[in-house]
Amino acid sequence: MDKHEVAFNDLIAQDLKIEPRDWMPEKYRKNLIRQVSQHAHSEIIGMQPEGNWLLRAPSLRAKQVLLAKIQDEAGHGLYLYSVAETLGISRQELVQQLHEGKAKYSSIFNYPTLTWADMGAVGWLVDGAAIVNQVSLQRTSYGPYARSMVRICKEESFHQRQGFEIMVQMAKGTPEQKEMAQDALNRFWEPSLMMFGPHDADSAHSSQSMKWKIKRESNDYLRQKFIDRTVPQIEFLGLTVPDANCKWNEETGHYDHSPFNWDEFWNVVEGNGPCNAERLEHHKKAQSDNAWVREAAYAYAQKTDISAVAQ
Amino acid sequence: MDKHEVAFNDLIAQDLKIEPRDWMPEKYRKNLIRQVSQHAHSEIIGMQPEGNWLLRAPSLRAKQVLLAKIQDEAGHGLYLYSVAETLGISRQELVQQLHEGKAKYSSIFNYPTLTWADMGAVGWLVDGAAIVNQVSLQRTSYGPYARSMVRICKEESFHQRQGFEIMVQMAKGTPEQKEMAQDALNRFWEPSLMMFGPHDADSAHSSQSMKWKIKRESNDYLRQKFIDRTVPQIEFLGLTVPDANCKWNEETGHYDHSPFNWDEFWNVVEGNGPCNAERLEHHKKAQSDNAWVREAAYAYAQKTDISAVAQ
Amino acid sequence: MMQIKITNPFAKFLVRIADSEIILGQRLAEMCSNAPTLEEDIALSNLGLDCFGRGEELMKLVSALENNAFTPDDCVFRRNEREYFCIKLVEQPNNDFAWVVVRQFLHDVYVTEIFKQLATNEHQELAALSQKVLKEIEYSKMHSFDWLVRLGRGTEESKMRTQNALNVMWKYTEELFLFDEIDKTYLSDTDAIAANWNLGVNEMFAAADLERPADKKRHILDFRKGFHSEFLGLILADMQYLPRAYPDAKW
Amino acid sequence: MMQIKITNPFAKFLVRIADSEIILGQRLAEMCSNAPTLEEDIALSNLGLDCFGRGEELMKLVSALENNAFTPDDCVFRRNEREYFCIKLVEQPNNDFAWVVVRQFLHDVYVTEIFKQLATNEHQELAALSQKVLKEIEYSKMHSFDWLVRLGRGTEESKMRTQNALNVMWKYTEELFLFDEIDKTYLSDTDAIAANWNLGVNEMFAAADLERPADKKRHILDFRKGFHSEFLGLILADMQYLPRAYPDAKW
Repeated sequence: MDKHEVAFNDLIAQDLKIEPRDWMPEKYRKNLIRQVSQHAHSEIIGMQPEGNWLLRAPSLRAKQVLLAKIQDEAGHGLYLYSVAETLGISRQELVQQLHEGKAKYSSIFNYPTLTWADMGAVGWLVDGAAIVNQVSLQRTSYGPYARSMVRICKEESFHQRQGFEIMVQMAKGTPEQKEMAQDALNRFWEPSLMMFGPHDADSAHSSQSMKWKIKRESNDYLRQKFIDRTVPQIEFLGLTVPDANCKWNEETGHYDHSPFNWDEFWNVVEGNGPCNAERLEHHKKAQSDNAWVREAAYAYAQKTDISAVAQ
Repeated sequence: MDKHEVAFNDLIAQDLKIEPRDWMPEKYRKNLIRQVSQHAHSEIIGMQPEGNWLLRAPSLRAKQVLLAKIQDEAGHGLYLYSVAETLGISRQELVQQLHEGKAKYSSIFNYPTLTWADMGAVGWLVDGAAIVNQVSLQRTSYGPYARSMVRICKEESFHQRQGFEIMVQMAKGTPEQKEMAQDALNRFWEPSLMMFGPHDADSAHSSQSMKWKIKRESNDYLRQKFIDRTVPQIEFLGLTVPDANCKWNEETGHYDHSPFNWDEFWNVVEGNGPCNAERLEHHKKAQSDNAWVREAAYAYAQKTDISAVAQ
Repeated sequence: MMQIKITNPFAKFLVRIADSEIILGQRLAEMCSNAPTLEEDIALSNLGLDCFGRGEELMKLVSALENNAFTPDDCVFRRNEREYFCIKLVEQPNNDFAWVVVRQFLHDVYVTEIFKQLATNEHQELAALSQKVLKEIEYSKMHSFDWLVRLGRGTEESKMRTQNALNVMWKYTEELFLFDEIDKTYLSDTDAIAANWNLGVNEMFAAADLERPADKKRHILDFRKGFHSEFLGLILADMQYLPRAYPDAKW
Repeated sequence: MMQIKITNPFAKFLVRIADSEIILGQRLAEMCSNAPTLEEDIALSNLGLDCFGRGEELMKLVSALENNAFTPDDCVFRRNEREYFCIKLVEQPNNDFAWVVVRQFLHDVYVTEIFKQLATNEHQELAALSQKVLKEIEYSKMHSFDWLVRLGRGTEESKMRTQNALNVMWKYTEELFLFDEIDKTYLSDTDAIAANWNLGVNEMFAAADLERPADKKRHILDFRKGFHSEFLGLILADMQYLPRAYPDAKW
């Protein structure tokens, strides 16, 4: 083990942060790029299912809250791309990996948003699940990523509250609204629990990531934490947990749950979900339709540089 | 005067039809091409203001009636293009003239359709005015055009009845519906009267066209006929004629009307109306977006021709 | 707010077909004044009119089976996204003309098989309607088949666009054959539907020199439970605007 | 059916501006996840949020002037095409990014002049709001100006697209200055608005090397009387769908 590696291991052992200038093992770097870029792409692709209801938001307030939320997601994406850039990869490369299907994003965004209540469910459950994960990542070993998590978590918990507010409004509203709220919960419950990833025993990257303190808590631990926090909220809403086996277990001190449909999970991860093709195509189209704008901006910058030199 | 011209004048004088195989003066041919192509383009561009409400038609019946009507207009356009083709000009040339702004279409289609009641007003007033004109053209001197008018008039009067039906439904409906009906009448009344063209004294092509019996009745005569027929229908609907001077005149035996806003008319004719640019752009876009389809069909036809020869 | 819940199993079965035809009609209506030629504009309007026509007839049967608790128009204009039961294939947009004909053909081959079996249904009216519909669909299928051959064997570009439309929309063909108990009650032989559909599309692939996309296991949420692509909600927003905005008006 | 008729002249004046901002906001919201870069996506969302924000504030004033007979949301979500009074410019679609920035700039220069005059209005709340809005618009105007320079002086293609967007949308600038009695009551100097607007756009034409389209006499039906392009109805169908479909619901 060379002295760099010793120093690196030492920093990790002492719970200190790895910074961009520090030496790091190539696998650590790659592992981080994979995770950060997946996180960044999730923010960006996540704009679409919510954007789907932006023009139909049913009040001025709802419209502004939703637009601000999606804007925050773009901001998070931007922030996270720049974290990835500190690891030596450009935004352009990252986007190319996304377009080529080499980089993933959170599979939940491949589900369609079918009613306005989904804007509630996405904020409450999807952002809620994300936060549980992200809070634990505030202690991740890579400095820029940890710091980005601190900032992002603040905004995300704001989003989650706003999502929950929509759920309250719907669940306490007209019978049709309550029906929509329950339906949204039914559709997003299991997929949001699967967001935490495979069970610990089946998680490919987990053990090395835990050793390097990129990851600070196990998938199952975080998932259980989220379930335990969310079930009482469902009860508060007067809605029904869409899992008959989800009951408080005195012995474990946790809520039980049914086994998940991992076939579905992997199927969607592999690109065969309801909206995978549409999400990617939307992103590609926005890029290609606007290629002429980026070219124009580049050409203009070139011209003005030249004239600056000429003066 | 050569023998051809004598024979031609003779046919006209005897109220017989000129047929494609017959000799005709170049100016007669040009005049007819102008008129028939303007008529054809009007059918085609006229599909757009109604198409604007097709996806929003408020009942299954309304949707089918409207779609069938627009389809008829496409059919009329097709028929009239083929009449023009008998005069030695291709559909492609005609469309090119339209796109270059050399050929006109009825100026009324440059007005937007702003509410569902406009579907009533367009059918009742615009098709109504067209019929009055077209009935007189059943006696036009060019045989193919005269025969096309017979067939087209039948369908148009059907359209007019359907338009009137919508007006009845709206005018006898809820207060909002009645308001929409009156508003549509207000907007389409004067433009539909101006559809008959300038007053006889100001009509550029009229006198020669009347001599050649291309045109059989004067603009003002036809306009008055339409007014006299339509005012009682407005009263039947319980709506108000949007012209305070429109009263029955015992002396003339006709309804009076206020002077028209010919400035507006010419302004719209010259391309400066509410939707001129949009209508033309829509037509061009449909052509250019689908160029690859026409190329494919052509390429396929070429290939299959060649293989037929090879066999 | 009128609540429209369809509970009769036969009505549930029929409304799936009715909804599919109406949404396809809506997509075809979008093509009005946007087709490659005037002749094709007229042809697409014909297909659209047929869709609305049979959609309405089927909706009358649905309405009757539900004791006329709602009219066919109520059923079309007052149900929300989750209460619609159309196949996702017909929701797909008119991205270009290839999408229009690919969607049409895949649909036509499918509903041919459905209506063939319904043509001998013991419900007399439905049987008679199905016999009439079969003639319409036969025309539509020939029309879209012809176009696919021309596009598939036309130019490089037309081939590429058509293959692309096929690749994208293929994903929505899987659910067509995931028949549930309701389907199996009213269709005499659901296995034959998949088999004949495969024969039909394979014939087209050969004739049009197009490649059959790979069949994969997918998870796209079954239309029979009211799961849709995000396109449906936007279609309904336009389609239902007036009856929703003026609930007391008659049209 | 709630009927929303605005009768107070001051409210009539304000609703024109409010409607314009909200419809422009809606168009900007359409760009969400469709901008040329992530940075621009964020910038356009900002502009959209500002539009909705000031639209809402103005609508509160309108509502108050009409004795709270309706809420700002009612006003936005329950008026039909003919009851809207936005300028037609903001209804124009996002055909490409040049349309977005051209529309924005022409709008920004116009409302700058409007809000400058309202910033000293005797209505305290309106004056304060206008002062705040002026800062937002200043940012927006710089942003669209910068883009126009980059597009006008970028590539052949960007110049062509931008000039085209200008040529098409220029048609909707004429009506901005056809002030009626209501405008003249609440604006201190309507002549100055046209004069300053012309200075502003001419400065942009020079900086961006774009050609000023010809001014013509036109007949495009005045927005002050609720005349619109056909785009507005389609915008409203989406925007109002939910409140129209569920009239008893609170959101």
